[in-house]
Amino acid sequence: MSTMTFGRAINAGLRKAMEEDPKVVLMGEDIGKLGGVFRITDGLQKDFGGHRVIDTPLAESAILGTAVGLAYRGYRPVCEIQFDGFIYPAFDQIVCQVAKLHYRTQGKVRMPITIRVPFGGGIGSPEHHSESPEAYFTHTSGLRVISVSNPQDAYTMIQQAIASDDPVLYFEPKRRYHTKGEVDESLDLSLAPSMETARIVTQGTDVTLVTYGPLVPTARDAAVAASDEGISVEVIDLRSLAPIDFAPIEASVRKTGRLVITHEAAQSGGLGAEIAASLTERCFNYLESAPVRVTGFDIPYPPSKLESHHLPDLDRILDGVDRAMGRPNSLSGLEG
Amino acid sequence: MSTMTFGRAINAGLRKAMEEDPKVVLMGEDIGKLGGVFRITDGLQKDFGGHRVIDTPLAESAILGTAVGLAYRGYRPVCEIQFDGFIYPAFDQIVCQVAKLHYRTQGKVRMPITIRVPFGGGIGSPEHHSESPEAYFTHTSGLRVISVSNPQDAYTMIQQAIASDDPVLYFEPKRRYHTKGEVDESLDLSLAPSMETARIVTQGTDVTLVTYGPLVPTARDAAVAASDEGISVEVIDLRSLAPIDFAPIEASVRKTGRLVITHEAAQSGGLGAEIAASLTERCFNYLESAPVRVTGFDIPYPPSKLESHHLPDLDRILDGVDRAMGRPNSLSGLEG
Amino acid sequence: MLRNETGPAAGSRNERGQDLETVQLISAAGERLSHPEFDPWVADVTEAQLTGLYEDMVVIRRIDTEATHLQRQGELALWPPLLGQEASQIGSGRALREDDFVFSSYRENGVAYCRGVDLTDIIRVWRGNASSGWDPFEINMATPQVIIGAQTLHATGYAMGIQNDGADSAAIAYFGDGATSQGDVNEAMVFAASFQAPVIFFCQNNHWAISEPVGLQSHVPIANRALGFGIPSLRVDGNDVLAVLAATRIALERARTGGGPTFIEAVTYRMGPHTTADDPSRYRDANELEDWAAKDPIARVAALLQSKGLLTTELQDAVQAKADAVAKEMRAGCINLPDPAPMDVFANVYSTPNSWLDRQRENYSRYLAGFSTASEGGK
Amino acid sequence: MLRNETGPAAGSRNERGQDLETVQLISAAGERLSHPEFDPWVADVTEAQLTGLYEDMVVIRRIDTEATHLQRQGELALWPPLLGQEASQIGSGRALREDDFVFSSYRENGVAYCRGVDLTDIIRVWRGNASSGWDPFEINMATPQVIIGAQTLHATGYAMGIQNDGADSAAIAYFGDGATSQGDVNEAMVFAASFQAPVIFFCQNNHWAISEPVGLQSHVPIANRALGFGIPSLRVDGNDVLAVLAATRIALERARTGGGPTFIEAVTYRMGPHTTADDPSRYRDANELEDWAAKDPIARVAALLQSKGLLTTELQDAVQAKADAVAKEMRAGCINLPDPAPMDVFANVYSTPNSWLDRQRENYSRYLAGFSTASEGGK
Ligand SMILES: Cc1ncc(C[n+]2csc(CCOP(=O)(O)OP(=O)(O)O)c2C)c(N)n1
Ligand SMILES: Cc1ncc(C[n+]2csc(CCOP(=O)(O)OP(=O)(O)O)c2C)c(N)n1
Ligand SMILES: [Mg+2]
Ligand SMILES: [Mg+2]
Repeated sequence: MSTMTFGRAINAGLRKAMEEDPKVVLMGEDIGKLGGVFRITDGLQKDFGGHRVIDTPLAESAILGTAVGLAYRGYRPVCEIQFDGFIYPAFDQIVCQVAKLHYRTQGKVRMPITIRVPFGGGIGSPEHHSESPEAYFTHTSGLRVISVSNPQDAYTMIQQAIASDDPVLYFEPKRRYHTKGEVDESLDLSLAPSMETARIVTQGTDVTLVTYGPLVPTARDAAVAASDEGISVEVIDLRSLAPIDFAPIEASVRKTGRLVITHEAAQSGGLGAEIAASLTERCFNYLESAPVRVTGFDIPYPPSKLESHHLPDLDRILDGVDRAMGRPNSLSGLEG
Repeated sequence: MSTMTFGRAINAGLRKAMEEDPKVVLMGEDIGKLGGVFRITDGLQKDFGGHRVIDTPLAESAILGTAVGLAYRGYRPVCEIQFDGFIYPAFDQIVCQVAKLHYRTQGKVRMPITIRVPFGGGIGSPEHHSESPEAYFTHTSGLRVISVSNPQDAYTMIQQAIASDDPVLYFEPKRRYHTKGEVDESLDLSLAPSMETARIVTQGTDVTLVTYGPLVPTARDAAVAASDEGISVEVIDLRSLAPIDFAPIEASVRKTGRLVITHEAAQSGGLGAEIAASLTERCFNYLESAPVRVTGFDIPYPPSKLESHHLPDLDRILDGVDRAMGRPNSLSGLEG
Repeated sequence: MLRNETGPAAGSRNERGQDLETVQLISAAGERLSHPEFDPWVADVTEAQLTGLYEDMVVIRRIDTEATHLQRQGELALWPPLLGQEASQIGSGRALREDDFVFSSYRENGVAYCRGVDLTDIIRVWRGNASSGWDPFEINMATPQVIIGAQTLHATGYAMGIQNDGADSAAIAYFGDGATSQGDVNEAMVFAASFQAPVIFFCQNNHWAISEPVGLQSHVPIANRALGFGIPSLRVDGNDVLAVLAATRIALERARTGGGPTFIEAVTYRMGPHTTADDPSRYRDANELEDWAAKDPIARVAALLQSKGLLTTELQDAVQAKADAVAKEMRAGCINLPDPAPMDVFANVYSTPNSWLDRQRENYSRYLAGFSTASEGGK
Repeated sequence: MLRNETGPAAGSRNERGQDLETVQLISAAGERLSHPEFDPWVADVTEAQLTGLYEDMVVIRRIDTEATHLQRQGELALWPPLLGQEASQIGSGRALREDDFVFSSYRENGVAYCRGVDLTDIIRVWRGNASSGWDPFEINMATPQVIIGAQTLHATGYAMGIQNDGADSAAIAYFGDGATSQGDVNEAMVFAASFQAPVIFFCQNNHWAISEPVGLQSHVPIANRALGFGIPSLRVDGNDVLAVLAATRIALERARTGGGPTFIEAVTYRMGPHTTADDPSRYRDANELEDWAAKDPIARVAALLQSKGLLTTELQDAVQAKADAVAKEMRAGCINLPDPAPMDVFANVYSTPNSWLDRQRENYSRYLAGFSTASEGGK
């Protein structure tokens, strides 16, 4: 066990994966000498060389497109997208190639590509630096999408993503990079919980609160605050966003009868809609109230002085919990 | 009133818009002499000239990116994307520029850009020619998304889209291009129902069936078939996919207590999830069963010999209706 | 005046593209022209090999015609003809080594033939049976790419892999004149140049991108494009199988010896429609077709063989027999292709189980089963 | 050997980029060099105007320094310095006419200054108050573009609009050396060349894209790139304000007279970090900085003015006073900027009402109101 930051844990996971498999190569803008703008790849080019930690020209479509070619050649590319908002130039290669090549070639060609995306807001950055584009990818068949919320998961799940023969989008909550936590680097990957499983963070009996990535700590805090008011909240960290591990959520909702989902991405068409719809399908007769979504608004990411009004925070989550509980002191209007 | 095909109706609507506003320009691949691969722009270059019906080089990002520049200059560009599956190279320009410029410039710059996308399957085409990418855009704040299901709407709504000061994605169900219908070309645009309103296609009392674009006729047929079995289905054509006109759906579901949604796009994260989640929020106490989704599977669009197994058809919609009704003869497994 | 004033600084020589000669080794009339730089690269081509190239071209034209017939007869949903581009495809395809890797568009069925593809595999996609026909690793050729230009990046990435492996093979990307306008193709050149990857950019300029003439994509020769990326470029008569063979060999040799990427523009012509769904009479002049018919890639090799006394009746019969046999085999393969099974729709989306899809598969399987069990027909 | 053999066909002259001279009108030491093609384009520059260019450069450097201080003092979240690029920005910015339209990246605050931007508007974005600072139509300059290269297409489209309107103005796109690798920038050149649009591609090659040296993007001069698209290209010393002015005027004249697009590479250097968040010591050599410090764009004009006896104490004082006043005005504007109102978060997403957003706005407004009414503090 060692204590390390979130960012350091990803770095350690990358290093481990590179040590164990010479076919693992990292690609991206500024990931070499600089170690990436967030220093996640710090020191790796120095230790593994420029042919394994590849500083690429400034072109995201090419990063993903050449990763496809490298995968054809037997490599396992790990592509860094510098910020969430810069993934769109690569969208075509991700959606039409990375996601579909295994299907297209009837399983002959595998695409073990990992796409690392620092995502989400809360760091006071200008436009395009705080987006939550995960729903575009969870709706794209052929991809797997995961997000991590703590250093231990960051460390193990980056390795699991790289080990996956399917392409994986790995969403890193950038505002948590400096959070510290215990990481067991000796953990046997095959014994670690699969990256496809959800995790119960806090047990509870009144409301199920589902989230992922940056809002997991916020949700945990909300559960503590709610317990002061006598509401017992069960917090679930999705970890895998596509596919979602519905079983534990289903079990939880059957117990609590109430569901709140929170994410930073815009509400309409966001992942919350899928979770609400799927859980309603699975637990309709157990639900005491409609699933509640506490999310970012349907707006472009706002200027940083306004971001606190866009991002769900503890109060807004508690408000959502109140809504789910049908509590009259709920501050916001009840839907419907 | 004249009878014309769906495709012809779009053509007539484009012509009308071009006649009325010299700032309307069409842009796209092969839209000039050829009139587009579906002949939707047939004859327009001949009549309006190459500067208003612009055959562009083969680059979708550039089509949208130069449209942005033209919009800055006061033009109202109408961009044709040749097939649904070719919109992704333009994704960055659509999501980061077209959708966000009005917000970014605090309302100073308008983006009256219409993006015409022939979409959906059922025409026996190879990969990338039958996709339903609408959910990517309905989740993108700053865009409006509409889809048309009959020649009259095709005619009026393309004009409304072009007249909109906001960017509009106009999804054309390509397998219906040859469907004929009555079109009133004398209709005053300002009197026609707004492109943002949903339309009740068939009234009914037992189940609300929501769809849009290519599946509207299928849903109508399903309602007829269901009525033979004594089930009264209310079919609603969304017309606007973002924002969705929830009021009439809400009213319908409060009446029927049951909701079925059908679309061709993959289920997970599709528009059906948003509709199910929103209606559950709005009508939880009126719902007799969980909203049912009848959709394409979570797969890349399959080879054409298999597309009938991917696309929802009359039988699968009826099966969904059965599920919503809780009928024991439902062929598929009940969720949950 | 402006143009003149800024002439030299603006690099007017390249602006007009006058530098790049279009290399020809066989004239349209079938004469063998000499070219000091290219000749050495085809000096080893024996008469038998020349005859082989001729046969190849006849065979792939026959494949193309047969497939077009199959489409007209309703056996294929669509077919993208290569008519007119035989020399470009055979000249380049035959230059490749087995361990080179091809990334092509939808039109390179002649290249696939060179790679030894199973004939039935060629038409699987166009019959609608599968999203692709063959195992890329069996013939070292990726299956056809439909997204214009995307494959150029794949080829570049593959070449970066070759380089990392220290191998001396090469990757080759085939694409059209229209594709050169796509960002991906230009980014591929940036990466290839930056990493000096052993990749060949093989552009078949067939003068059309569906209805758009090449002049809409570029008013200077397409071969010029690569120079601005620091990639050497060759421009050859794409209807001249020897010139194409030589150019591809030059580029391959450069790739194998650490010389980095090469761009080849093969100037040819799409004699047919874009696909069987297209109607070129809407947008192109019949005269243009006639002009190009006079430059037919097969006729000129036939004339060359004739001048060498090699175009015997036996040869012609043998070649025709081969072509017919191939066409027959393909037709039989096509017609006998069993339809895919309904549940195949779910296969191979992922390489390991996926809970979302598994659930949908189970439900759909139960749904389908319902039709057979509910035989009295609830519906 | 290979390279030689294919030399001429491969257009080796351009491959090596030897053709393109880097034009200089003022040496690093401040001598006025003569250049037959460029001289006429700055022959009308009076001594007063030269002094004006000097002042402009001093002022924008002062703006830049002030903004960097503001960032260090916590008044700005971030700042992208232009230090070292003053000549590129002033030389080009001052060449423009009011009705020309600028599409820039985040670094062209000097160009914005030339356009007459309100000083407070420059820092709105970097203080986090707004997604952009000014009304593009008031100064005919789009607000800064963060997505690398995207604005080159906007400029090209705008220029197509100018053309359609029959106007004689031009659009100019500013972008960096790193941007040239993006598909969008290359597609912009395709469109600009195809339509002969009156657009200028103004590339400030400041040698770095964050931590990546320009050699990673291209191993040939960036100015070469445009030639392959059929776009004439000029390469100038980007630290030489007169050379930049001349080049931009040449390009503008071409644009105004139907001559189509021009590419300008201004060879300059980013003397500071990429942004205030960057630490260049991690990736670049201090010697490089020193070399470039000797080529300072302001110092050389000062030397030139000196040699002409124009650099009087009065002038220096006046320029300094102006710079200080501008800096003061900007600082005051910055510090006094009121925070945006919470509900502004919903403003201007659409130009007409949107039911989804209206509902969210109402709910959030009620939610916020709850905090003030529920004063005893439910939570
Ligand atoms: C990204 C994308 N946009 C548009 C298309 C539609 N399309 C298919 S082929 C084609 C023309 C291609 O022309 P070219 O590159 O010259 O190749 P050719 O067909 O002549 O071999 C177009 C526009 C596509 N397949 N992909
Ligand atoms: C599409 C995209 N990818 C990545 C980035 C992150 N990024 C911001 S500036 C920059 C370097 C740009 O370099 P250059 O074009 O040379 O301009 P300079 O900063 O030197 O002015 C990068 C990679 C971005 N803003 N947009
Ligand atoms: Mg072509
Ligand atoms: Mg730079």
